[in-house]
Amino acid sequence: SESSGTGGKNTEAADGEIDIVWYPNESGSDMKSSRDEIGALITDATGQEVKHHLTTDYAIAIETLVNNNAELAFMGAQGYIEANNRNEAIKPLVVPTGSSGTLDDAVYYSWLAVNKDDQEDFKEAGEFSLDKIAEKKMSFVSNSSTSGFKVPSSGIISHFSDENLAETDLMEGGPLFSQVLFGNSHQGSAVNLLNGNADVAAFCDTCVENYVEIVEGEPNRPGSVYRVKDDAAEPFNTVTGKEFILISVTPVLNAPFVGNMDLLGEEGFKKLQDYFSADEVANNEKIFVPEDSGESALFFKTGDERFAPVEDKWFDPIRELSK
Amino acid sequence: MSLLQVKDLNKSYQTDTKVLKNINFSAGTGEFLSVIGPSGAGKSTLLRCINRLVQADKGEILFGGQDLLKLRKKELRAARTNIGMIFQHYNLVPRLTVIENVLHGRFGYKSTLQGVLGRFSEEEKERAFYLLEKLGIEAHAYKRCDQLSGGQQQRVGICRALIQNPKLILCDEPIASLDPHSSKVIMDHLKSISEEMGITCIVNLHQVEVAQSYSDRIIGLNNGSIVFDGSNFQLDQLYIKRVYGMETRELITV
Amino acid sequence: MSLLQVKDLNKSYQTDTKVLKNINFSAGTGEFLSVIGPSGAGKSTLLRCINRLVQADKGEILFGGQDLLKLRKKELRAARTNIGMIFQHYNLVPRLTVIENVLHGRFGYKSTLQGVLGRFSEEEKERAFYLLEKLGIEAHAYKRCDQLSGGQQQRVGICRALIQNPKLILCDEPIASLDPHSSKVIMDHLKSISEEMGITCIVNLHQVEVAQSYSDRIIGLNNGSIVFDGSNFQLDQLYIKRVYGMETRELITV
Amino acid sequence: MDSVYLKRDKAGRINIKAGNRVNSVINWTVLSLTLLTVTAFLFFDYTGLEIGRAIMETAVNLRTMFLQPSLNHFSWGEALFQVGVTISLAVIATILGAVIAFFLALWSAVNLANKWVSKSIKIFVAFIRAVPTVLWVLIFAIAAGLGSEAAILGMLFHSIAYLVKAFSEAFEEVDKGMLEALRSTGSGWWHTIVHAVLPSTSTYLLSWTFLRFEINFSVAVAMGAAAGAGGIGFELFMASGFYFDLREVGFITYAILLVAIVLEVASTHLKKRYFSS
Amino acid sequence: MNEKAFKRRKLHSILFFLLIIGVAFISAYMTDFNLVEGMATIPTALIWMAENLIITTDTLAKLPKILEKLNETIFMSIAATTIAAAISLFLGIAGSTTTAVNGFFSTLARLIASFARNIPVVAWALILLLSFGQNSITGFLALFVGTVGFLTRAFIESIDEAGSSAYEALTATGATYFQVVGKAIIPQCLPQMISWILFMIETNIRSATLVGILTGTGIGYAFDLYYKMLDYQAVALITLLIVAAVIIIELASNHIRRVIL
Ligand SMILES: Nc1ncnc2c1ncn2[C@@H]1O[C@H](COP(=O)(O)OP(=O)(O)OP(=O)(O)O)[C@@H](O)[C@H]1O
Ligand SMILES: Nc1ncnc2c1ncn2[C@@H]1O[C@H](COP(=O)(O)OP(=O)(O)OP(=O)(O)O)[C@@H](O)[C@H]1O
Ligand SMILES: [Mg+2]
Ligand SMILES: [Mg+2]
Repeated sequence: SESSGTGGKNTEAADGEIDIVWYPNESGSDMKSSRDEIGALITDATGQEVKHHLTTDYAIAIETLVNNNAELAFMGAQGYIEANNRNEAIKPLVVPTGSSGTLDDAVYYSWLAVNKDDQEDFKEAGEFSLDKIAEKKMSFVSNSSTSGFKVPSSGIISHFSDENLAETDLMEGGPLFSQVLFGNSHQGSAVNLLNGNADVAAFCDTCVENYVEIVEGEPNRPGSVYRVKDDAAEPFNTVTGKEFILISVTPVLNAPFVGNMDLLGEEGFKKLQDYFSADEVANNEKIFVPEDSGESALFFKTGDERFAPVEDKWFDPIRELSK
Repeated sequence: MSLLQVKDLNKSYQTDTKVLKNINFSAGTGEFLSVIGPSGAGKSTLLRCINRLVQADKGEILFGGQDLLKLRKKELRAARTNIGMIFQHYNLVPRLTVIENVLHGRFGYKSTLQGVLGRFSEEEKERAFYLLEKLGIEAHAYKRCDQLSGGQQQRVGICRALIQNPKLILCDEPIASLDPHSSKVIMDHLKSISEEMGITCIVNLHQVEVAQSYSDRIIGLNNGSIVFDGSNFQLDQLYIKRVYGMETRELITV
Repeated sequence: MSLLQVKDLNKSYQTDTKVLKNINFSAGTGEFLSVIGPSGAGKSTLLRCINRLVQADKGEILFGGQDLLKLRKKELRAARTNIGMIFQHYNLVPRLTVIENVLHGRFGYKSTLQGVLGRFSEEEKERAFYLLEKLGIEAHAYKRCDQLSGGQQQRVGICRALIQNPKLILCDEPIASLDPHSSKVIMDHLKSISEEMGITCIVNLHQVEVAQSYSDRIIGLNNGSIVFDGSNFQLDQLYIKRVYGMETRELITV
Repeated sequence: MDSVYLKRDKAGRINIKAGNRVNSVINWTVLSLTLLTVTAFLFFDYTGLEIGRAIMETAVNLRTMFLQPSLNHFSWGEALFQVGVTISLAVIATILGAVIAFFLALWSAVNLANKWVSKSIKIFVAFIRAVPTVLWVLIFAIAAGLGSEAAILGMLFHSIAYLVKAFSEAFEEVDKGMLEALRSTGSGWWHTIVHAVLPSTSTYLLSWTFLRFEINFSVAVAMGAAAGAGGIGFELFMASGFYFDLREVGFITYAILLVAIVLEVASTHLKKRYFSS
Repeated sequence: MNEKAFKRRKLHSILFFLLIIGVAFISAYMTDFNLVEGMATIPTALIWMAENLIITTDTLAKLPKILEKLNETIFMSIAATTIAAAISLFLGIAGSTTTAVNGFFSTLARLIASFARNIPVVAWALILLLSFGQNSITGFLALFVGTVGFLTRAFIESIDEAGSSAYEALTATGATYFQVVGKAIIPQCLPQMISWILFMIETNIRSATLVGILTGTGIGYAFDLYYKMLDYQAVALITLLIVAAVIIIELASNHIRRVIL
């Protein structure tokens, strides 16, 4: 059964249901088939019904898991770390890999982009320099986003290390930027840039790939230029044909499925991990949807993508960012 | 010549029931005329037809030679300045001061702008005070109307009507909400207005005895028709029965 | 022996002004007693002190031997069942039916639960109908009270008081809001209640003439003190002046 | 000679205003609100605002939204179901709220209850009312887990606070004479409540409750959007915040508007029917 | 009404109650709501609040920034309410049955009010945010629309209530429409209207939280930021400040109301 936020009980493990929480990004109805397929997988593994909880809010998703109100969640790396900080029993289960089928390329990319026409403003001696983003209007995704805030902001903070900035300083105009906007989604952040509300924007590659095409350079390289497709859907419909250029690209660890050890138990956790990482799942076209199918889904198959078990340690690079 | 002449007046609110049926009467200058009748007889409707707060269906209302029913909007405004009205529930603006309420009676003489800005001449204000004094409430001139007793409020209502310099005053049960003493004060004032200023007064009343002791003439209405029209001493038990549909001993008169 | 005896009753709302000053009087069984006096004299306060809707400051109210002022909550409830009250504005629950309003008079005899559930015995209902019939409004038994005329509502009020089987009925200006005919009907009913049923009636009245024509005895209040206590024919112009502080010709009596 | 009561201003003209406290407070209030409004516009943060372009775009967006509504991410059936969920959230919060508020209001009406009990309830309720509903919902969502309970409890708190105020005011307006009349027959407290207070205020109570239901419906929409409480509000949030699909937003807005207007017409009708005495 | 109709009325009340209970059960089923479990979460929630919503001295360091946001919200609410009131005054006069010029304008005014009130604020926030960007004007406009809707309805009722009696009396003296409206209706209704305006300012500060979350302005924005960072101490501080602001304004407006009404 599916519920958009409603219907969750104070679930203890004993109620014979597995509750799984989805982040807002995965809560759209076009992701429903993916969610249902994963639900079926969990039912196979545990013999229990699965109840999906859709959210509009990161904090609620995290707290639901932390307060033992759900067994499983699919959340960003940053969210996992928060959850793990608040409750030791929250552990990573599996992570979708890159096309190599290993954890090595289980990453996506966080971009800092500027409008192509303004690129000279951000160059020093012909090279892009982060120094030039000071005093500009900045757009992030949301302060709970890994690739849309956490990663770029920590990059910026370490770049301006002399100025002794804190994360909260980047959330509003003043210390570094003249103004800070939040697009509330990666698309929104990109649009903030393209319609001129912001001079620099942070967003991730996969989140806008449906709307833009590369026109210069290689994917995910600073200096590459992307153009909004002429038939791009909202919210890009007012900025079609506009071009932006990447000034900084940072890889970000893929989002994990995480489980609550207290509710699942060692054994249940292990069993789920095995089920998820099985070859059948990797070959299930409803979970890893072929890229050319034109369907929307959570995970796509371009090479050997699969779910791989993962340890808490793997997320240390993200932890480092906050330090 | 009579100041007001009502000819063949007819009125119905719903199409089926007639509230006023062929009303004919006239009132001379300075006359004090009472209208009595049981509840629902059409007393209020009659008064309100005269100054066209209610639209009559048929008939003529000649006032100073003009047929009021034929007047256009602007002419009607002008005609209404000559007709004051006094209400059972006073109909003042409770939050405003006494003097403001009295001056409201002058709007008919002003352009919209003058009125909205509240420009009143010194003579008008003096006249307002003169009237308040005459009715014995000048002490309350700067009080809000909702702080006055019923009788005092009714006197403000009378002042508002008088400042219009009307030729005719219509009173719809002016003392029905008042205690005996205040009632007497109000009736005495109305009487002196008609006698001293020569203003015609038409007064709806519930109390037969009051009507008899104050009026020059009484009109008895029953079910929309005039069933009595004569001087007060002509109104005997028989006519009272005709007006009210029951014997006097079944009424606590006064 | 008198049913009610009021001794040295004193009452003030604010500490400084006394509304009732040393009131002494008594009323016998079946007596019809009117209280007259100008506005603010303390008529209403007097009645309300008797059944303790208002707390008196000092004095005794002996009712059937008990001092009402000394009763505790529960005893007071029991005592109140013996005292009916009739109000100027009827004080019915307008949205309920006539018969429901009448039956409200029986709550004093019921436990909380019985009363809340609205359980009434068949005898009680029959008695209610009997009373409605006696006052000529049984046809309206199932109408909502707000659909009745003032006079009819007051008769419902009387029924509500009578169904209590009271020994005493207090009436605070029962006819002040009524038209002449209804007033007469109500006063006639009250009179017959005291005569036929032997229930003592104390009636506050504004109209001297009404008081004179109905009462066995009249009490005149002025400014919190009794200034007249005697039979109706003893109340002459002089006393009226003393009660009202002005001449009769300054009043519209009745 | 002027009457002693006549007042003149400095220019010798006759005053007609009372110059009392009420008028000065009214004038003062209007003046300070005007000044504050002007100040507000001076202090506002206008970053990124291009008024001309913004208005043009708003017009375009409104046209897309209202003239080309369509459903792209879910079906009619689901839309209907989600509207049903939102209405249900509002129904439960309203019904529970009304029942609880009824009793609290009895004890907080000064003409029916003890002065101190009344004061305490009123202060407590004022505090709850001051906390925005969305905060209650978010707090419950975190503490009690995702689900209708959080949303409903959050809305319930506010509904109770609002209705206690409305109900107790209705009770306080009950004709004093009526209560006295019953008291003078020897009736007890509960008798008076059930047979006099309740019948004479029931239409007010109903109409306030209905009004709260209208409010709760729009709150339920907003909570679905802001706190993931589900229902059509959640779909609205996804359509606007994640898909930026104005056409779908338009469709959902029409659906909500339809329900809201039906509710409003129903409540006006109820009022007309029961209040025009 | 006869005895039968009387019995029928009783039956109707019982049916009405059964209907309500039925609707409640259907709704509970639709939303998967369990009253007992719901009530059981209240203590959990209270404990959670007691544990997490603590204001520490660390939090107080954020106070100046939060106060700045609160200030923006208060100004936003006042400006939105006052300007909405000016417009609602016209709509209210046009919409009230006492002062209506004609049926067309009356219906139009009511229709505008109804739309303004019922279009969900979420939708407005989106539209405005897309074109006006993330600044005070967006929040101001989002509050403004709903306020026009609400105040128009309230003003219509105030004017209707102020009654036709003075209107009638002034018409009878020969006064024009604008004289009557300007000199009788408005002075009479003004205190009532001011009371509504004050009420609306208070309400708007509360709804500014939601509007702020949706449009990224004012105190709601600050709330959202800290909430998403799971910084519940700051959330508690913000909540407390909102409560304080609302209560202060409520007290002030109660005071004004007591004097003018
Ligand atoms: N605005 C109205 N619309 C419809 N019917 C009306 C209206 N005003 C009065 N009536 C009806 O017209 C009839 C006469 O009413 P009117 O008010 O003129 O009587 P009245 O003699 O003044 O009675 P009362 O002594 O009670 O004031 C009544 O039957 C009344 O119901
Ligand atoms: N609840 C109250 N609180 C304070 N003062 C009161 C209260 N009730 C009455 N009074 C005052 O007590 C005095 C007597 O009032 P009461 O109502 O008993 O007079 P009354 O003779 O019944 O007058 P009326 O004929 O107007 O009904 C008046 O001065 C009145 O203002
Ligand atoms: Mg009349
Ligand atoms: Mg009295």
